[in-house]
Amino acid sequence: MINKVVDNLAEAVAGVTDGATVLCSGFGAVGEPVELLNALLETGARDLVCVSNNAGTGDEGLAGLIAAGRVRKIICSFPRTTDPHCFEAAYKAGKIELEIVPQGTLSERMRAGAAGVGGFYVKTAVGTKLAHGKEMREIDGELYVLEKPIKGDLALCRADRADRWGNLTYRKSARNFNPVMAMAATLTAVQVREVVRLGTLDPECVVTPGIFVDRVVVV
Amino acid sequence: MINKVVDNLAEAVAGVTDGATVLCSGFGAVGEPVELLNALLETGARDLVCVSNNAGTGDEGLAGLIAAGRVRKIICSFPRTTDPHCFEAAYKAGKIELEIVPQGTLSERMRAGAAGVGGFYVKTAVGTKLAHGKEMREIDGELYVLEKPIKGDLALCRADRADRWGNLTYRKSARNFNPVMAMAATLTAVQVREVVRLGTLDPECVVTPGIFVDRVVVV
Amino acid sequence: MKPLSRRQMAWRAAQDIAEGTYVNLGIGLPTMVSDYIPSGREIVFHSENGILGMGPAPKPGEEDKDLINAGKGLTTIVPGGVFFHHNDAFLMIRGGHVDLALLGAFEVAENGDLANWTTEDPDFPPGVGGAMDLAAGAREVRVLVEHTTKDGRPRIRKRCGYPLTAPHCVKRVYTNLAVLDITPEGVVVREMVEGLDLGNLQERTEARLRLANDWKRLEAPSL
Amino acid sequence: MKPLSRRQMAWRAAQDIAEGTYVNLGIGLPTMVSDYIPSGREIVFHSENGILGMGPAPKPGEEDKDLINAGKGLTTIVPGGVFFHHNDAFLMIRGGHVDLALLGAFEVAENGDLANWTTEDPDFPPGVGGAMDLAAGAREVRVLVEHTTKDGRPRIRKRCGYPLTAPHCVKRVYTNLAVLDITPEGVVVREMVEGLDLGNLQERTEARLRLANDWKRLEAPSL
Repeated sequence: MINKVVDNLAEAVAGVTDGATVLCSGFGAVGEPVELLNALLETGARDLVCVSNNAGTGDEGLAGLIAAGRVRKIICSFPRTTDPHCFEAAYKAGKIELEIVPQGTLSERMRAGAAGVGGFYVKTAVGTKLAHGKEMREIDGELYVLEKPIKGDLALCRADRADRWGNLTYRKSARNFNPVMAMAATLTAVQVREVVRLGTLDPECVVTPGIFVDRVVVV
Repeated sequence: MINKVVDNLAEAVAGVTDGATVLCSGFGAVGEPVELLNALLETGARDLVCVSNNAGTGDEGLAGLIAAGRVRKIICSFPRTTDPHCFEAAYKAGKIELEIVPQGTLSERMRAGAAGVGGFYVKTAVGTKLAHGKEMREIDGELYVLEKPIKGDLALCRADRADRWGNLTYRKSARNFNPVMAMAATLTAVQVREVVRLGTLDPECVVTPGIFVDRVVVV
Repeated sequence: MKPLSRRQMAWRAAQDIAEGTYVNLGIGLPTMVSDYIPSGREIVFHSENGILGMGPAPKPGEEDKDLINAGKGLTTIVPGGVFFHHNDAFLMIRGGHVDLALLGAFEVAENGDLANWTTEDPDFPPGVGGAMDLAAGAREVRVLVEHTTKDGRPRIRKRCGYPLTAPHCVKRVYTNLAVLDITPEGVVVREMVEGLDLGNLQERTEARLRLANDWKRLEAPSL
Repeated sequence: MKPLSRRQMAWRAAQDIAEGTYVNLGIGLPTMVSDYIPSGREIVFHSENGILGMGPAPKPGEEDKDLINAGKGLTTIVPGGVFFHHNDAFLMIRGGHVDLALLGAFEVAENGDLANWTTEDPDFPPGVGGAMDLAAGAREVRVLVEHTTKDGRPRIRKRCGYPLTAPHCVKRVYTNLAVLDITPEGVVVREMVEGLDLGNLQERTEARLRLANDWKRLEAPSL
């Protein structure tokens, strides 16, 4: 019997290694898998590259990992969101590397990683310093910049409901980066509010099919 | 008041011009907007480039357009599906140009057209005759082929339910190419089984948001 | 001279949005635009975090912490509103499906260049969010901005001094003094507040201005 | 010699599919594999037209014309099955999320090259469908094919004569005579039907064969 539901948070993040690239979902604190990120802190993993829209809110979750010095580099679109003091302290102390990526390009790079796309051309950032050093190409008279895929070793996501096959639904704007990050990592762990019996979720309304999900934990 | 619901099929396809690129949804006959395609035939538009997974089933819909000599070229993955006699006759008579594209690449090229992606690299078709003449690139030690976006002047789609804003839901495997084609055209017309009051469709379960849809007609 | 208040600037920008437009409002001043859409006019507001049909801020007691806007403030959806994921939200932006982005700015140049993401202040880490995606992708970009900085330096310039968000993207600028169109022939004044003439306005503007033949007084109700 | 029937070939391929595998079955013979999954073993079947958790053909009276498989035959879904659109279906294939594709073939070469989409018959327009996406994208590709053509020409060749679907993609081949692994050291015989030795099998095979030390008899129940 396929059963992706694990007993606790420690099991959900087991096996992550130092230096891993971790896709950390959420838009600010909404949709952020805070408890999974806290569990990742407890594993002791370090030298992490975290990919996230922001760089942590308050003291828990991604912020806690940064405060503990576990994050070598963060790839994000907007580090300063509500209460970013952990990131700001690390940044000012020169203890964290920052790569700024336009938000849609960040999402699309992860989708490319998920979709077997080796690179793609967009107009976003053309003519700006965020395109410096990137390859440009003229297509039908317009300039595009070449962007490369991002793949995670681990994705940490948060959903509303799941079944034992890992099918997921979300709640309102807490969906945000969760579906694209769930697709884009070798190992995807998801914290959910509730696990329901297989066959309960409407097959027309599942947002993330279980094929993308490896571990589910109820929080 | 926004109201994308039109009174009849003729209104739904009004304005299409000779030489237009038309995205014709469906996988075989399932999800095929047969009545919209019949209405397109009645407009008299000719010299069309049709993009579709197959090349028409039976005598109606896309098959009818081909039989009437309205389709200059078809871009598809698999022309011969259930009862393809209209296409086969046109093909043997040398009256239709055929471009074969792998099914996933066909879908992804339309998504690129919808997403402002100017081109993308995939491994599909590398080392085969379908990559002949296409630009190749080595990325991280593997060969990829450059694929270009497809944009339609018109997309003809079929959905289950809609509201007056053009939000759409589908039914089972009749979803297939409809969501990606609805996104990828300048003008998108959709035939639906039922129009419901705004606010009736579950905002978590709408598959195609109305932003992609221009005209809705009940069939 | 009667400069518009920030609320009046938002009101003025709102009047130009036609029914049925899909609009993304930037963080800050542009967010206020939704308060001033003429009643009965249906506009669909898009939020980069996966919402179409965003409504007003929730009433007390109706807040939902899972329903926020791009500025991370609590929001609502209207009937017909839908949720989707970030990748679809930006497909809508990058692919030109969002008809109009109304954005804030540090500077706008006479060629339409926009600078609104960083002042390169060494004390703050930079952040771009969705600014470049919107500036490069939305079908039309309009800007709401005070005509000058607090210390009187012009924000409508010959060339932007701050790093660009996107080149050649801005079509119209709403300031507290004027409504300006960025055209191939330069910056055209469509409206000016009472008490200003072209000379006065030019003194507050680095870009070269031309007065439209059919220019009007820029007026707004008390708000 | 006791060659396997087509049903027995499907049965043999089914035995190797581990619980929890996400599998795409090609049109024709591979589709029959789903009938022979050992009972109690949960396998998730993927269909290119937007289904995960595809079930058996519908019982009479339960047919739904909107629910078809890649071969356009009527099908069903099992509890846990879900629907999605074509683009996500092929993201799953191209991105390596589908663990296993079991495909038919015209020819397989000793280097793993696969030819299964066109014989270049001038009487028929070509069609590729999802064959190239699956061959290039699935995490593992296995082939089910008769060992030779009806007139006795080998299908396991040194190089494919027909146009390739993808190079270097096939890992295992199930024929009516043998189970073969494509390895960096060449084609290794894992199983052969009773009455064959390596010499007999080599006569029916263009590719150079090596016999695995632990090779076994290829056996299947009567079906």
